[in-house]
Amino acid sequence: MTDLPASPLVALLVGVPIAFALVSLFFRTEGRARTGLLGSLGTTALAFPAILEVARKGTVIHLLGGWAPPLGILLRLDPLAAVFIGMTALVGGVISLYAWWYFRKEATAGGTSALFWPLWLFLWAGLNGLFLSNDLFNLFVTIEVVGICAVALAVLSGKAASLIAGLRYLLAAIAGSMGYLFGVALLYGSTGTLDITLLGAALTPGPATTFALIVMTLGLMIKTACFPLHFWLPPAHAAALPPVSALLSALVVKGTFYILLRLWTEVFGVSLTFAAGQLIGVAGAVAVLWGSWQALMQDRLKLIVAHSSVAQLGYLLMVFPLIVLAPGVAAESANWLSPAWTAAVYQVMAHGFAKASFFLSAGIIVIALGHDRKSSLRDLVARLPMTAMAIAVAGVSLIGLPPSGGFFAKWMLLKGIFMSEQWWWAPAVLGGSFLTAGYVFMILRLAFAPAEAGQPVRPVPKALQVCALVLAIGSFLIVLPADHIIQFLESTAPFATGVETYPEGGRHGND
Amino acid sequence: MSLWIDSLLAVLAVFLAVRCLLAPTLPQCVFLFFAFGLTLALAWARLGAVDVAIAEAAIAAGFLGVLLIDALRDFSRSRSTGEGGDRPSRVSQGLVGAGVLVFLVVAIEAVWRVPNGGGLTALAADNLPQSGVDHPVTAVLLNYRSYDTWLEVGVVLMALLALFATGGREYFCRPVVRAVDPLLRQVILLFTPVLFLVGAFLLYLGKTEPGGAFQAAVLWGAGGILLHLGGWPVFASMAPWLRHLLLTAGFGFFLLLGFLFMAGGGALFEYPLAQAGLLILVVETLAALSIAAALTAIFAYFNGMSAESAEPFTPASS
Amino acid sequence: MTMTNLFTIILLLAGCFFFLGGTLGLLRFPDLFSRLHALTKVDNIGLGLIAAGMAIHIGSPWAALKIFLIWLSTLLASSTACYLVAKFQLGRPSESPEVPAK
Amino acid sequence: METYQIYSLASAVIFAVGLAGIFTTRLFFKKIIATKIMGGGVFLCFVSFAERDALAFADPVPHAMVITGIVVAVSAAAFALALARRIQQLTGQETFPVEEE
Repeated sequence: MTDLPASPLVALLVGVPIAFALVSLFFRTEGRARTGLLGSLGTTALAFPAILEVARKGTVIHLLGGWAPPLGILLRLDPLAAVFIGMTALVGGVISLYAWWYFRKEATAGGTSALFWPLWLFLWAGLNGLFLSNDLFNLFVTIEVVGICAVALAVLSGKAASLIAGLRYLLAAIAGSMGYLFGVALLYGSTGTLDITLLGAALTPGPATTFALIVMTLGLMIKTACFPLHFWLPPAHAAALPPVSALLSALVVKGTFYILLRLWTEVFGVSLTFAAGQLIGVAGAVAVLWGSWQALMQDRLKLIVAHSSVAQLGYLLMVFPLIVLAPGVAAESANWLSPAWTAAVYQVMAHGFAKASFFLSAGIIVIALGHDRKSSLRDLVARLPMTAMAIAVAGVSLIGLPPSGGFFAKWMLLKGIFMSEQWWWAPAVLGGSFLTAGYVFMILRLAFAPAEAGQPVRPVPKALQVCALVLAIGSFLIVLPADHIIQFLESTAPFATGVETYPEGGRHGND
Repeated sequence: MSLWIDSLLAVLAVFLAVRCLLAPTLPQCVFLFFAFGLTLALAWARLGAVDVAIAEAAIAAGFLGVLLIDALRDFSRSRSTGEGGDRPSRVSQGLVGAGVLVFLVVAIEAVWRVPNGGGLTALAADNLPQSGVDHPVTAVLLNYRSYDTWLEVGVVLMALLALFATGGREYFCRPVVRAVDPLLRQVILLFTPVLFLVGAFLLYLGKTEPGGAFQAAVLWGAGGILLHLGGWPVFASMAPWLRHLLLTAGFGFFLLLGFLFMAGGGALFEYPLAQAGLLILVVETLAALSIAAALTAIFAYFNGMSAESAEPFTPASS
Repeated sequence: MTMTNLFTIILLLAGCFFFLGGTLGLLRFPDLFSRLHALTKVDNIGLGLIAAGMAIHIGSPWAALKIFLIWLSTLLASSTACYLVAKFQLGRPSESPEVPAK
Repeated sequence: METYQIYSLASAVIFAVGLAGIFTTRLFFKKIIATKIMGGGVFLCFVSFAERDALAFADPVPHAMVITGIVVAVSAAAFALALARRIQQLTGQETFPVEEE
């Protein structure tokens, strides 16, 4: 790992947003927003040379402090990390633009905007650091950075409901990271290293490894809001300010999912069993159905969208049973791995774009009508045509209708499911799509319905509507370079690799 | 004999943890938590982790303890945490109890049978001459794994911003200006320079012995907190640029230095060996200063949240 | 066993005895003021004796000076704290002395 | 039984106690303390392994990690406490509403 080409860009991805955040603190409200926006756009811009670097050289690394693992910390930018960083850059950049106009419009929240920008840049740096880190303890520090900043942003609206939801979120996050850290302690104790690559080679099966697998998986599942540990997500995401809801659901929960993916494929190979993968898959399938059903039952747009996040995250979990291979199946012969990984990556991207767009649209509706109850959606097509369009487009991607990114993700997931002959997951995928179609079409039906008389519509800046629409369209555009992205991802491990399990591994299994 | 002492300490820690969570009133809970923290500090001293013991006693038991006591002013109104709807139903308690019991059994088997990975002691010792310091823990914190330490200095600043977020705006609280006892003021005047001196001593000591930035930062922070309690507005009267400089100096300078050497062709946070000792001392000093400033500001905010504050702070919105 | 060792042991034991007494007082005394009395006076003597014992045990004058300073600052801190607690209690509007908890 | 094993066993128990504490109380204040107790267990686990791997000195890497961890955990706890206080001041609530649990 340490003989790979080094690149200073890797370190800049973390350093630059933090530098901007620190500089912004010296300004008052107006200057702070400017510096913050500048920092956001700078961070977005920085992602492109970084991705190009990976495209040219393959995986690049950065040895922090000049120390190689196991003593030092290694940052690794491989294609998978590059895709996550690129998604964060694009979605984050558009959300930043939206936030810029949002906070100018909502002038009452002057102090709020002054806190938004540094916290958002710190959060972004934490996310980039998380995607890059190859060190388990450093990952703990980055998830704490992300966790603290995310909750701080979530409570910015200052309403009692958001504070309560925020505290619930924070307590769940702290408990989750403590579970994760307990696993780190055991892994360090049993191998004397924290580096993901070295750990993967050194780990031996045993009760300590299995326990570490359980606590770390559970801890990260809490933080990713996986069913049945999703209780904190809907209230926290629904009660936050619109730009914050968007970045919480599009980006923050993906961070811990990414760690989970890395751990399962690169660290815990020795301890995993086929059944463990199936178990996670069941959690995912139930999340898809339960989350979508709950979304259908909600009365407020933001709650619908927040519950839909639980469901969409469920699809991500359904990748695990495909990646964790049955005993006797060699990774070389498992031709469904590529579709499965493609499904995971595309689901992350499609949900990132579509859900961010959805929350931004919800924010626009709240600005225009003062609330987000279902009735606010009436006659949306005439009142806010661009927002109605954004909701429709993003909704189509969430359902998974062609030719959206969501369709591509679900199609690949189904392909992987049938190729691996685990057909029992198919009903959940399809059922989830039908339920999603249910609430999206309900929203659209209302959008065309006539409005109740006497509801004044406050003007909404065009820029806000454009941001939401751009993200919605983005969830379609990501399909265009699909060939390139898949090729790019397949160029290095772990993409298209699976976790081989052995029958005797069952003795050490966790279930 | 020593095995007995260790067993006693371990049992005491578990006992205090249980009692703390079962305490009938919140003040009791806080004081048992103190005792738990100090027992842990003793355990760490027994395990040869003097740095950790100081950090635990100072930050986790000391600083957090102060915050907990301050928070009691809001929460102790409902004196009893007992029956009045606090506990979940008996059924769910039973389920939780069973679940935790299973968890406990698995956890004990795991830690009992953890293989011996050997740790990184030898590697850390071998590279000590290249680190610029002589104390291994300081070498890890400020050289081998300085990236973690850098982020951690940042986390304290983020926690302060997060605190501000709960009220919707940035706000450096003034002290509660009721008549401060003259004796208290005198004692604080006497203690503050001593604290700053001892902090500086610990910081300097960190190069060769247990001590260093975090321990120093807590002592300095304690100085700041005392001044605040004595009625001196440490932050509130400061020029905004100065307090932001104080708060960001550690995090920022750390990064600036990293960028500088990176521009020279090295990695982030890679120091040339000849200057490593000095650079580490400067970085540590600024980090300690910033952490101390953040701790003081966090305490001031907490203190100002209290309803009896002279200048009760009301959130911006809502 | 050398003479200094014996001294150390005697001083430490005496210190522990005073601490025990102070703690007993804290638990058994009926009201806040006498509890404070036990906590500050007796414990400070206990700490002083233990500090003296440790100073003799280490045997370096510098260490002894540091230990003495530690004791001194504890004395100052605890007497100030005691004074503040007592003053707060006196300043409380018309509350009869606390009834000892069972 | 080695010294470190006493403490690593205790660490597992303390972690479980903290975990149980989170579920058995509905008070914000106590839930926060329960997470701190969980953290104490985890840190004890790290430090016990450091003692096991001691040569001339104990393994400094876990020590450094625990110091970092303590500061991070205290920062998070301070934030949680501030949130809890603000909720108490705005609504008078000291526990999570029941129906949402």
